[in-house]
Amino acid sequence: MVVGDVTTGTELLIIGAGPGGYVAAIRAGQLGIDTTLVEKDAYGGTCLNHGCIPSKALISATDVAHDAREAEEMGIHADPAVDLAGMVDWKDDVVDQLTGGVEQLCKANDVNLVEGRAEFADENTVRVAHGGEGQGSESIEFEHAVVATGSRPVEVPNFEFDGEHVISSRDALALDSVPDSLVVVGAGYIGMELATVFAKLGTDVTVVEMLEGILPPYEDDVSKVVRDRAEEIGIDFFFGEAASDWEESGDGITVRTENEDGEVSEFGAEKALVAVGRAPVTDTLNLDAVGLETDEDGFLATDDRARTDVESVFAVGDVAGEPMLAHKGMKEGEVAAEVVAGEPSALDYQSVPAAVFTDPEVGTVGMTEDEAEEAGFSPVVGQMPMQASGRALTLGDTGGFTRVVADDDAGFILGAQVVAPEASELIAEFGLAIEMGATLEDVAATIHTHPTLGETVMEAVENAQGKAIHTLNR
Amino acid sequence: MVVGDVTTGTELLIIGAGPGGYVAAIRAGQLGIDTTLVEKDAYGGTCLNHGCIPSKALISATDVAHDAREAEEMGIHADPAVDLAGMVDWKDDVVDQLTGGVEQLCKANDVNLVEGRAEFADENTVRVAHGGEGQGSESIEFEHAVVATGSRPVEVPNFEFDGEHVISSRDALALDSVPDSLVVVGAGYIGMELATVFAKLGTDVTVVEMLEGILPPYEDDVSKVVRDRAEEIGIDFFFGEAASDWEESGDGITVRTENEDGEVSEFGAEKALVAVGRAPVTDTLNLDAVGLETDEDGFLATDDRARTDVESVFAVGDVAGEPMLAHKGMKEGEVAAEVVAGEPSALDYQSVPAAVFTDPEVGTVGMTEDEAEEAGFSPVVGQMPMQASGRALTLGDTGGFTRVVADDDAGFILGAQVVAPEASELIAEFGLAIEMGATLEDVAATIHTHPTLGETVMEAVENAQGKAIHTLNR
Amino acid sequence: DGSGSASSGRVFAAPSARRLARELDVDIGAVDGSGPGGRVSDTDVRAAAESDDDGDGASTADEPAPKPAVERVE
Ligand SMILES: Cc1cc2nc3c(=O)[nH]c(=O)nc-3n(C[C@H](O)[C@H](O)[C@H](O)COP(=O)(O)OP(=O)(O)OC[C@H]3O[C@@H](n4cnc5c(N)ncnc54)[C@H](O)[C@@H]3O)c2cc1C
Ligand SMILES: Cc1cc2nc3c(=O)[nH]c(=O)nc-3n(C[C@H](O)[C@H](O)[C@H](O)COP(=O)(O)OP(=O)(O)OC[C@H]3O[C@@H](n4cnc5c(N)ncnc54)[C@H](O)[C@@H]3O)c2cc1C
Repeated sequence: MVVGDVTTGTELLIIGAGPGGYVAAIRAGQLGIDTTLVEKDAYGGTCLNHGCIPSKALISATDVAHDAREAEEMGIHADPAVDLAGMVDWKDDVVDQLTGGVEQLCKANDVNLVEGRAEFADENTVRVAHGGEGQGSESIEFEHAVVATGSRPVEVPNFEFDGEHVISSRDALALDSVPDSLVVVGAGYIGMELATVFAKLGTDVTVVEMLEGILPPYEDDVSKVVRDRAEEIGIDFFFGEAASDWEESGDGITVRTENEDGEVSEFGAEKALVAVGRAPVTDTLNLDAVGLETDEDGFLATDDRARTDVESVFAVGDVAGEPMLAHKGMKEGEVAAEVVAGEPSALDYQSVPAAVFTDPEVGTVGMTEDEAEEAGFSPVVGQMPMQASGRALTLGDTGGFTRVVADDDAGFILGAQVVAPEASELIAEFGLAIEMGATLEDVAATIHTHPTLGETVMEAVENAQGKAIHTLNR
Repeated sequence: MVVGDVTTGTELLIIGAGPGGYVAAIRAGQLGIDTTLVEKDAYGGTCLNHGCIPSKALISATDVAHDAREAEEMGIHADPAVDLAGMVDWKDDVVDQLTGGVEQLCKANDVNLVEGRAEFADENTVRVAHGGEGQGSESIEFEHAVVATGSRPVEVPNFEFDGEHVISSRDALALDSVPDSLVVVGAGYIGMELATVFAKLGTDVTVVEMLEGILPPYEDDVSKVVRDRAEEIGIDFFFGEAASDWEESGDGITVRTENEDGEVSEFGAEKALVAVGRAPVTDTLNLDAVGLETDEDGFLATDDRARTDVESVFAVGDVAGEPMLAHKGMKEGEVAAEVVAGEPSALDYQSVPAAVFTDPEVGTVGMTEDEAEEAGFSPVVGQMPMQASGRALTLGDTGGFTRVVADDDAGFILGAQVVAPEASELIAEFGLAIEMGATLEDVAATIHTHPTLGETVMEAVENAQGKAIHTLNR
Repeated sequence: DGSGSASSGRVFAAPSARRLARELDVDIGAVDGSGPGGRVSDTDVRAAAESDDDGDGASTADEPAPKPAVERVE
């Protein structure tokens, strides 16, 4: 479909092959849309290369060693040796399989793949600069475009990433030896997941956080379970401490923090991992040329069809705003492609689940009790402690609970908070319940396999009804 | 509530404190019914003492050691030592916590607990013989009774359990040293779960099975995944072999089997574990006295209120027929109690999920493709291989798949077969979908957290719609 | 106005019913749900579509989906 010498044309042009972009591309290909996907680095984006997948790979691998080391109570005596370089190789293999898979799936669905960095040239053209010196560039005309350029880590002033002393999550996922000690700046989900990995690998981990607790978006009783476990495995926390600067000292560094009262503390460590949030990548796209502006945080506003203020341009994934999660981006990618194909799709989901892969995991979906109240419901809450779950006991892992929030009048399930082993999986059933408009009665009536952690879903629901079997009803 | 010298009265009399009986008792207590629960051995029944819980405890503990031993690829080098006596102590602790919990929950819900063996004396009386010599007996008059006496292992002719050479699943769960070798007679779920535990503990395991494959109720492609893994961990299978007799030889035994053609084979091992099914315990209840008869297999027939042919008598759990699973019994127990309380409850569930805790796990709910066809649906099937799941890859465990069966016309989800890590948990969402009458579209529209195994549920569903993202659509 | 659309303006209906409402151009928030708590079913949506129509409702469901032209409203 060559339009001129150096200009090609495409019906749908997608910038960025992360979960938002590649899913949009595959779905568009399935729908028979002539689709071009431009990626400057690696298929799969942050998620597959430097985010979800490598972090979860290291988490599950370190858990294998940690669980064996801690299993004396179960009659297991093990002293596993971990070779981090070997673990990282394995993790890279996992990543390669998945990114290779994404590339193949795109091709199988007839997506044109273009390697290079795209920016807008005018309302219906992007210019793509190919990687490497003298590789040239090309222009691609489009009818519709999807911006899916994702996000990058936020830098703290005075803490530019140097990959050596001050590292990002991306660097942390590719270390080839275990640091003796690590200061983690930021106790959000990325900081906590990685702090846990390194503590289990034997690193002396100190977490400094500006706010007053870990995992700030979560309720106190949820984050407390994670914090207690983190402290058990040796992580030290310092709250109300803002990282102000650092200097080299000996083999490592000294990180200075300041509290509200201006008091300075110092933390010595081999490295500092800074994980204080992520910002959208929209500044390199020449958005002006297509008539778009971002909000002050750099996000693109979209409507319920994933469309920006410019009719022909969609935005999906991290650039389209919170929650900055892969599965939210995937859904937006699907919807954008379907809308371009003229289908009656919309972002009309009731909730986006979220998981934190700490020890134990946290999984949430829908509203908390407070949020339900603010939304005008009279919420009723039910809870099941893992301590009373037969399955949790057989796993030797009984921290946490499953909680459900429902509307007291009609019984509709509004939300759930789970902090437990496999919490990331357990919220799936709640997610379906919320989308279906299921009531407490519906979930309580569903037979749940014994012995499973999923039974705590049913028990929490029955607790909200005042008729749980395996826990006392309040 | 003493009626005579030795006769007491109760509104609801429940015989057997397994999952069927104790759940009936707790729910009845909650509903304000004067309830008496008679148990001859231990609270929690087979399930908590000799079944679900101890088996799952040993499975997860041996997995901790096995996973660490097999994790070289992940950069983990471990040679865990397992002290089976220590593992069994830990398992006993788990059991004690749960059985103690059941007892407390009964008391908290005002259930009268009576220890002893009950049998019917007449239409509204049971006689309870208290344990131990000269402990006497008492009579209890009831308005309603629930029979929840469970099941016992079936014995193969010539293979009486002696706890030494020929052992039952109950004995196997309480061994204090790891046998060098074991012949497992029967490749049903109990045989396969225990064969896997012992193979992982280092026992040389041979499974002999009369039929032509393992896990007979499951589809071939499901059981093949489990069989392949079992063979990888060193289990040898011999099919079409009926155990005929055994004799002592040296330190162990020789088990003889016969095939269809009358050819005899011999298998030497330290012990034989016989697990060929379970039969209801109804022969010791003097059912005549209350006017009840069992069917030829010993089961009590019940209607959709869990009621037997005698208006005042209910039967729940294993005595009430297949599937002989704890959660089926719990549901029946709930319904029986609610019906006694005059509530409009019924056994109107669409499906009973089932799980096998082999490596990997199997989880199924609702109909297979064949069953859907027989039931008059035109089924459509969708599948997602674990090999394409990012989460399965990060767990280093990519055997198996998630499959969904739906009605092609309306899209209603009819069933699911999952063979994968956490399959027992993954079927929960399908279970809710089936009970809710959810369609493929409903599940596909529900956002699933990334990266989770639960995403394979969504992908299988989208595959059935011809629009899966992460696998090719047939 | 069924209680299926609660105080929050939230609608309780399965995704398939919500999609059908978009397809049939029905404001699902205004549909009286016949399910538990006022949950809106696809049948409720179809009924609402037919009662909104001037006689040609029967064929609505078979018409191609309207091309969404939703502008950002703010
Ligand atoms: C350590 C870590 C762990 C995480 N864990 C999870 C998790 O468990 N679950 C979860 O849901 N989320 C997780 N996330 C977040 C998740 O990675 C993001 O939400 C997701 O990657 C966003 O997808 P996206 O498609 O919007 O962007 P990205 O994945 O960031 O992809 C954007 C792509 O666009 C490309 N690109 C950018 N600009 C251009 C251009 N001008 N031209 C061409 N290509 C361009 C980039 O190279 C990149 O490949 C994690 C993130 C991190 C950092
Ligand atoms: C090794 C093994 C593993 C299993 N794993 C699972 C699993 O993972 N999931 C699952 O769902 N199921 C599993 N099962 C099956 C499960 O244990 C049974 O389905 C369940 O226990 C049945 O519950 P019940 O209440 O009917 O009977 P039981 O649990 O058998 O309880 C019956 C009780 O009645 C008592 N009793 C009997 N007669 C009398 C009498 N005359 N007077 C007083 N008391 C009496 C008994 O002592 C016993 O305590 C497993 C079984 C075994 C053997």
